[in-house]
Amino acid sequence: MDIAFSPDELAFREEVRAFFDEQFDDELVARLRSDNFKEAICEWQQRLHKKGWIAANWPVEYGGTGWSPTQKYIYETERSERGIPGVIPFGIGMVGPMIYQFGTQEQKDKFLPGILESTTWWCQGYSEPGSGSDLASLKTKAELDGDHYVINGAKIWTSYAQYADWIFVLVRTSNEGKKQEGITFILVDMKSEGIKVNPIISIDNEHSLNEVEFSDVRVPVENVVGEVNKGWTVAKALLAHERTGIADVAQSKRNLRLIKQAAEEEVNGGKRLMDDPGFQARLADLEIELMALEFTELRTLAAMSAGGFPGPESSLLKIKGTELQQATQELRMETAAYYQGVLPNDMDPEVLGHSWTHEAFRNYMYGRAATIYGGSNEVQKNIIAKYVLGLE
Amino acid sequence: MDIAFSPDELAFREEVRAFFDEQFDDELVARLRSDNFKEAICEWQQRLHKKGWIAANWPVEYGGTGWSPTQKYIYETERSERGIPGVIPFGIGMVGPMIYQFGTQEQKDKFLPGILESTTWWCQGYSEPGSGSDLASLKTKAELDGDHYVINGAKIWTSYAQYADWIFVLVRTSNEGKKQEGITFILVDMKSEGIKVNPIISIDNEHSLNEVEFSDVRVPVENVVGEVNKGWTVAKALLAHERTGIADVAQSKRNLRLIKQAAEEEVNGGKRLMDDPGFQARLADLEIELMALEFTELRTLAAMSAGGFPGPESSLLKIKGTELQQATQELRMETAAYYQGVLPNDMDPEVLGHSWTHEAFRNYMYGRAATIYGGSNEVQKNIIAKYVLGLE
Amino acid sequence: MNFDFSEEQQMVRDSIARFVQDDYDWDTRRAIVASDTGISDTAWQTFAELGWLSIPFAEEDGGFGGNIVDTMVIMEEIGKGLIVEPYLPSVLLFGGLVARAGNEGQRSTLIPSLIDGSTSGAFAYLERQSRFEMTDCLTRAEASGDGWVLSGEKVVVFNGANCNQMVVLARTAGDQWERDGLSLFVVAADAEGVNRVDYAMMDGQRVANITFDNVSLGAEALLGEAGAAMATVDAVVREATIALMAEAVGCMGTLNAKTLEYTKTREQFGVAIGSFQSLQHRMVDTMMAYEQAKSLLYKVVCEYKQDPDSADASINALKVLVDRNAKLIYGEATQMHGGMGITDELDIGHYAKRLMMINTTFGDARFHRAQYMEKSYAA
Amino acid sequence: MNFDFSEEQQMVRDSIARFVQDDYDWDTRRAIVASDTGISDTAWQTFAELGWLSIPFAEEDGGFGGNIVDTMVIMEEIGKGLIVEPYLPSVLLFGGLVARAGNEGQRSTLIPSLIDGSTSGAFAYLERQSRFEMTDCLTRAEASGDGWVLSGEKVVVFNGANCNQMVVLARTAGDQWERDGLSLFVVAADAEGVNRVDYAMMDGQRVANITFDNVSLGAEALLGEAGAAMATVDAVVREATIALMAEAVGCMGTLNAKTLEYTKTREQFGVAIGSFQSLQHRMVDTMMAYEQAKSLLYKVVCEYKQDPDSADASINALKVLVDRNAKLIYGEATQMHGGMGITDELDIGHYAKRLMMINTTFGDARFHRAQYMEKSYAA
Repeated sequence: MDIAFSPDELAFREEVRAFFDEQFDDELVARLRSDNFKEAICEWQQRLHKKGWIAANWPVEYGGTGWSPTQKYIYETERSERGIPGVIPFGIGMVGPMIYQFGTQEQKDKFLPGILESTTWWCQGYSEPGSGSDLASLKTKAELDGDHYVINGAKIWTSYAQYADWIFVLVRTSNEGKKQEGITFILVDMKSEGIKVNPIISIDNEHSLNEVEFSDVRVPVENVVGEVNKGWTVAKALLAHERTGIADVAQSKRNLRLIKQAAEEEVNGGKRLMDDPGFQARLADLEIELMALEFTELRTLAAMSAGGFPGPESSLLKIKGTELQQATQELRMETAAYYQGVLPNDMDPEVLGHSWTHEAFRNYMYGRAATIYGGSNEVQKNIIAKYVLGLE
Repeated sequence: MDIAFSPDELAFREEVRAFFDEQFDDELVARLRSDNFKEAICEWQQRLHKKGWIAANWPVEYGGTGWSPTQKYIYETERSERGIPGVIPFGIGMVGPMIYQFGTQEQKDKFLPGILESTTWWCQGYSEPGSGSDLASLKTKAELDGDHYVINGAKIWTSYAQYADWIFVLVRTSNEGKKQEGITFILVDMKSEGIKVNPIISIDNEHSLNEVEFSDVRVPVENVVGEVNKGWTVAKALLAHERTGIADVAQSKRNLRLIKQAAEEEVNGGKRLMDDPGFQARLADLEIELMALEFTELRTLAAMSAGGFPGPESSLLKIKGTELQQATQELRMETAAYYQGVLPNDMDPEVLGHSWTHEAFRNYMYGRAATIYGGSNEVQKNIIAKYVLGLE
Repeated sequence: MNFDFSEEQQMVRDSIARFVQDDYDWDTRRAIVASDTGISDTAWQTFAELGWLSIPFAEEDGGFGGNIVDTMVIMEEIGKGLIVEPYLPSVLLFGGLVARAGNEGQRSTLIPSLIDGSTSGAFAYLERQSRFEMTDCLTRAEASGDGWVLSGEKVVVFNGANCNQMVVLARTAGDQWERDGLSLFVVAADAEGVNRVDYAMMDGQRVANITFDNVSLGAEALLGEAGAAMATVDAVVREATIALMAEAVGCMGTLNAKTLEYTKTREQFGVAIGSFQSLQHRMVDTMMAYEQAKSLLYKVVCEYKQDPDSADASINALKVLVDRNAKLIYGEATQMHGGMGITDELDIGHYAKRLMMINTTFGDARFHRAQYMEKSYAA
Repeated sequence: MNFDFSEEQQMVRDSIARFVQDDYDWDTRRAIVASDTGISDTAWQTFAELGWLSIPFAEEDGGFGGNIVDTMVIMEEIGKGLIVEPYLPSVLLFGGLVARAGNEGQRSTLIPSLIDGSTSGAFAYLERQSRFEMTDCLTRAEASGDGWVLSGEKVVVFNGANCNQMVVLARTAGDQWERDGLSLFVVAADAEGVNRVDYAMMDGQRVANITFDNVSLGAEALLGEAGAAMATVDAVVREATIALMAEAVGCMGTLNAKTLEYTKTREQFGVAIGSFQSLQHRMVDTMMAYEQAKSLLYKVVCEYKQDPDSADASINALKVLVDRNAKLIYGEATQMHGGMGITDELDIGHYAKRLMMINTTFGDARFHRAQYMEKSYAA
């Protein structure tokens, strides 16, 4: 039982720090906040790729980093501490692993390079207007017509569909058997005729979500990943991948640090907020839960490195991690007092109040989705109850 | 919208205070704490009966007080504030109302006087070792043999069975139809042959609970209350009665007052516990919930006086009331620090630490049952979900 | 003891409810918030015509002479309908200050025009640094001839973007945080030296940061006694806080009702999600949270009615309880609506945002808990 | 980074688990607690024979030379088995004080007899008024000739009823609450002037209030330097607190396992109660609470192993988290067991009572949260 970093691991940490200090420069930060978000984030990912650090979870043979759990932990800690965005998940985190796990050699050759090089932007077609937690009830239909599938239906909550070159979609190819049977995982070019992207404005007044409509969209049969009608296997594997890292302890730690910084400046009746015992108590309770969660994550990482794979236990990280993210975001909002309510607009936030309150607002609002997506926390509890506790 | 007491109500409050001051004397208090609890509590109830105040919830025609909701509220507040025990519920609160609601004239004549005069001690035979929240699954069997029923089975969690002269029992008289059908409500003399009382020691190291075994116990058919096989109607009516008053806001208020008193004396490192902001915050949160619950209770009382009867809404009082009771008892235990753990014994508690810690211990331990009995809080939530929210 | 409403109160309640149903549906409200001013003059005129703007004012000022119960009834309905028009800042804050502290001339000039809707008022009390401490005031008014010269900045002024009159809290003596030496001034929004930066809050309110650059005020601008504003401010904010809590209770009740309805109709796994026991138990928790908040509101209103000065600790308590229970209720409402709960299109998220703003207005839960503790436990 | 146990640690763990299974079942434990002394000499002798009493002591003192991880392993198993014998007060507190502060003579006299089980030790530090403040000490030792005269009262001394030796914290200089001026003395339980009032705690422990009436002590009774006890006490209590938290984690894990098992077998409404979704979700919450407590324990142990002085804030944090999560776990265990959970016969309530005692030992959650806040946020 030991958590001391080895000399090699300490050296790795130095390398990560140096890389971030040099490559995540002010100019890039400014561009990430501008309208050119897509271009800027892709450029950042290309810098990571050049360094060989784009695919922490991939096997080395496909271009992964080959990092140990400790290295992943070090990398993520340093990244989040600096507020550096994570890799956009849809390519590297989601469809990539499905392609190298379930895809044909042709699919690997065709799609993996664009994912690694961040030249192809992917999005996810899972949920439907009628199917939320009950994913398997999906109705988007793909009918065989010669060597093409013809897709009709609609997907919803598709992040960044407006940027996407490709979408991976769960479609119904058969109505026979249980609802989980007859589902197929297929890759669709967003430029195909019949695709329409309808923006959804979320409660943060931003446009990142979309509905994607399919009207007689023709897709070649060779775009099916895995077996036809066996897409549920792929879907489940992807969800388990999605859950790892979702706890995002490092991000919550950063938020707590920023809260403390703000609370040292914020004053009420001449007294610093930071000196208010009620404020301190709430901060302490969050820090304490987070200290524990960090080690829960480390224990999971250690277990995985001992030959495991993200199992139902990752559901625990998802539930607790998102709960703490939201609690932290909430405290940050309250630290802003009245200014929490200022809607981000074109004016300099400093003119209106504080410089950091817009970030607090956006994080809080965007964070509301964290307990819903990737399998809602209720579904995660069902998974733990069934597969870990053995309750039926 | 007004809560001011009328002059009549203020006069009633004075009368209550004067009565308690005079009649709940020190000698009685000492006897209630002694081994002669049964005799002492019966004498107290007889004093109440003499005053005409024994049956606050009964109709006047059967000997009830005829009090308005406000009067009941005043009486209960004054009673609990002084730590005066409530009337033992099994006779006045439970079986009495069932007898005047569902019983024959002969049953009323035979049983009601002994209940009002506290000369008959009743106990309750509802739960069984195999049936907890699922009361209707009860198995204790009563078979007709001439003009007697012959009862076999066992009841559990029977409070004060060791004192009881009579027990009211739910028995199965038929196995046909739904499990709620075929249940009968019957009165049994505890002196009957074939009854055996097995003590259950609870976690407060006290003996108030029992298991009551029935082996070929013969009971005359005229002891059935209501219709044979229709006992479930009686059982449900009794449970609704049991829930009213169960919030016991006044008792929790008294506990908070005692906590504050103790916290003014308790010192840590030279600082009064009462001045600790963390302690104050917890106290404040409890007081605030309790302030609200008091008005929830008043709103319910007011609605009842406008012609209503305790409905599913009383489940809310039960849930929230018992939650707050337990939270208050817990805080009182923690106020006692190490002394919370001292097991009551024959020694003067003052010799061991504080005088009040034994009461804190007993209240806390006994209070664990409050969320379980009278229909567990889970069952209450099911009731509200179904009958108030309309969720099936 | 009774918790009944008078016939008049029931009529007012029903008439606002009918207005919301007929003339203020969700699409209408969305369009209003998206409009240039963010409020509807037509709606406001209706409020005036139906007499709602007159209710809190004394009969001698041309009002209806309503009491705190009337205000509660109105604000609860405003909460249910998520009405964005400035009843609180204009009628209760601006109007309340004028009614309490104004001399006959000020009252007779301003109150009738508030009641007929032609004056829209605001109360400028917050400053950049002040957080929840009203006495933390750096804006100053210096005596000058018969009148005053006002300088400083106020922020997040509710209805600041749309008001034509405002009451400004300014220091005429004393140092920052001092309770004595604060005064109230009536200032026209278009007075020379008044500059506004308008912006929107997450709940749809249009507010403003307002700078006063040597604004010349006549002697008649002073509202009440110089240096003694805080007694008036406390009294008005106390009543406005109760009103705000009534609005919160209205929001919470509607959120619960909408969520309950949704769980009965939304199907997952082939059944309504309201049939899942774990969700049922959580719906019971949100129902209890609402009932508890409503009960404590009733307690506060009854206490205030008997003696306004006696209700302060209970008001602190109510702010604490509403904060906690509102969070539970809007949290569960959002979660149970799934993705829909986080769209701008659906009303759920907007009720949540209004409740968040309410929770921070006039002091958040931590501020009020500390006040409660000070009042209840100080040695 | 690894969270693995050494082979020896696994062997110790397995051997205690086997002991509990074979020789310390629930009925045996009940009989022990109900016996005159409330502990089993036979069991204690087994602990000695199997070497468990020697593990924390240094090899030069005749011990096994174990570290904090070994102690954690032992205490977690003690928690699982609800073992009532005085490992914490005798081995870790009394033994820890002697091992840290004792000179060679004291160590060589006392430690071997602790290891072979013939000495049963206690640490008398609490006083009637002291609550959680160890320095709040009125018991005094006055220098007298070569030795000392000890007077005062200690309360709730763990293992006080059964110990034959104790270390007493007493003031040789300074005023109440002063950190300097406190000293440690080894006192035989049967020394003249030592009077004990024995009683039982709710978790089965036999404790004592002990008065010292001009007890004459030789010079050799002084443990460590006069007036400088607190550094030793802090170090020993720090390690004992981690040990206690390991015991708590053991209790919590077993409570969860027993409750889970019960929900799978107990039938209501024709099905196992574990099939109700609302209970399932609560079981997930208790599982998470256990895993979180275990994780934080691991963090503390790892930090302590690297540098004992660096772990204090994390230990405070662990006390806070264990308090909260233990309450959730024993609360749910009691509730889900229904009536059975509140009987003396079943083990569930006894795990709960042990956890309650653990939560109040060495300071409760409020005390430790305040310490954490002081360390982390003081300006």
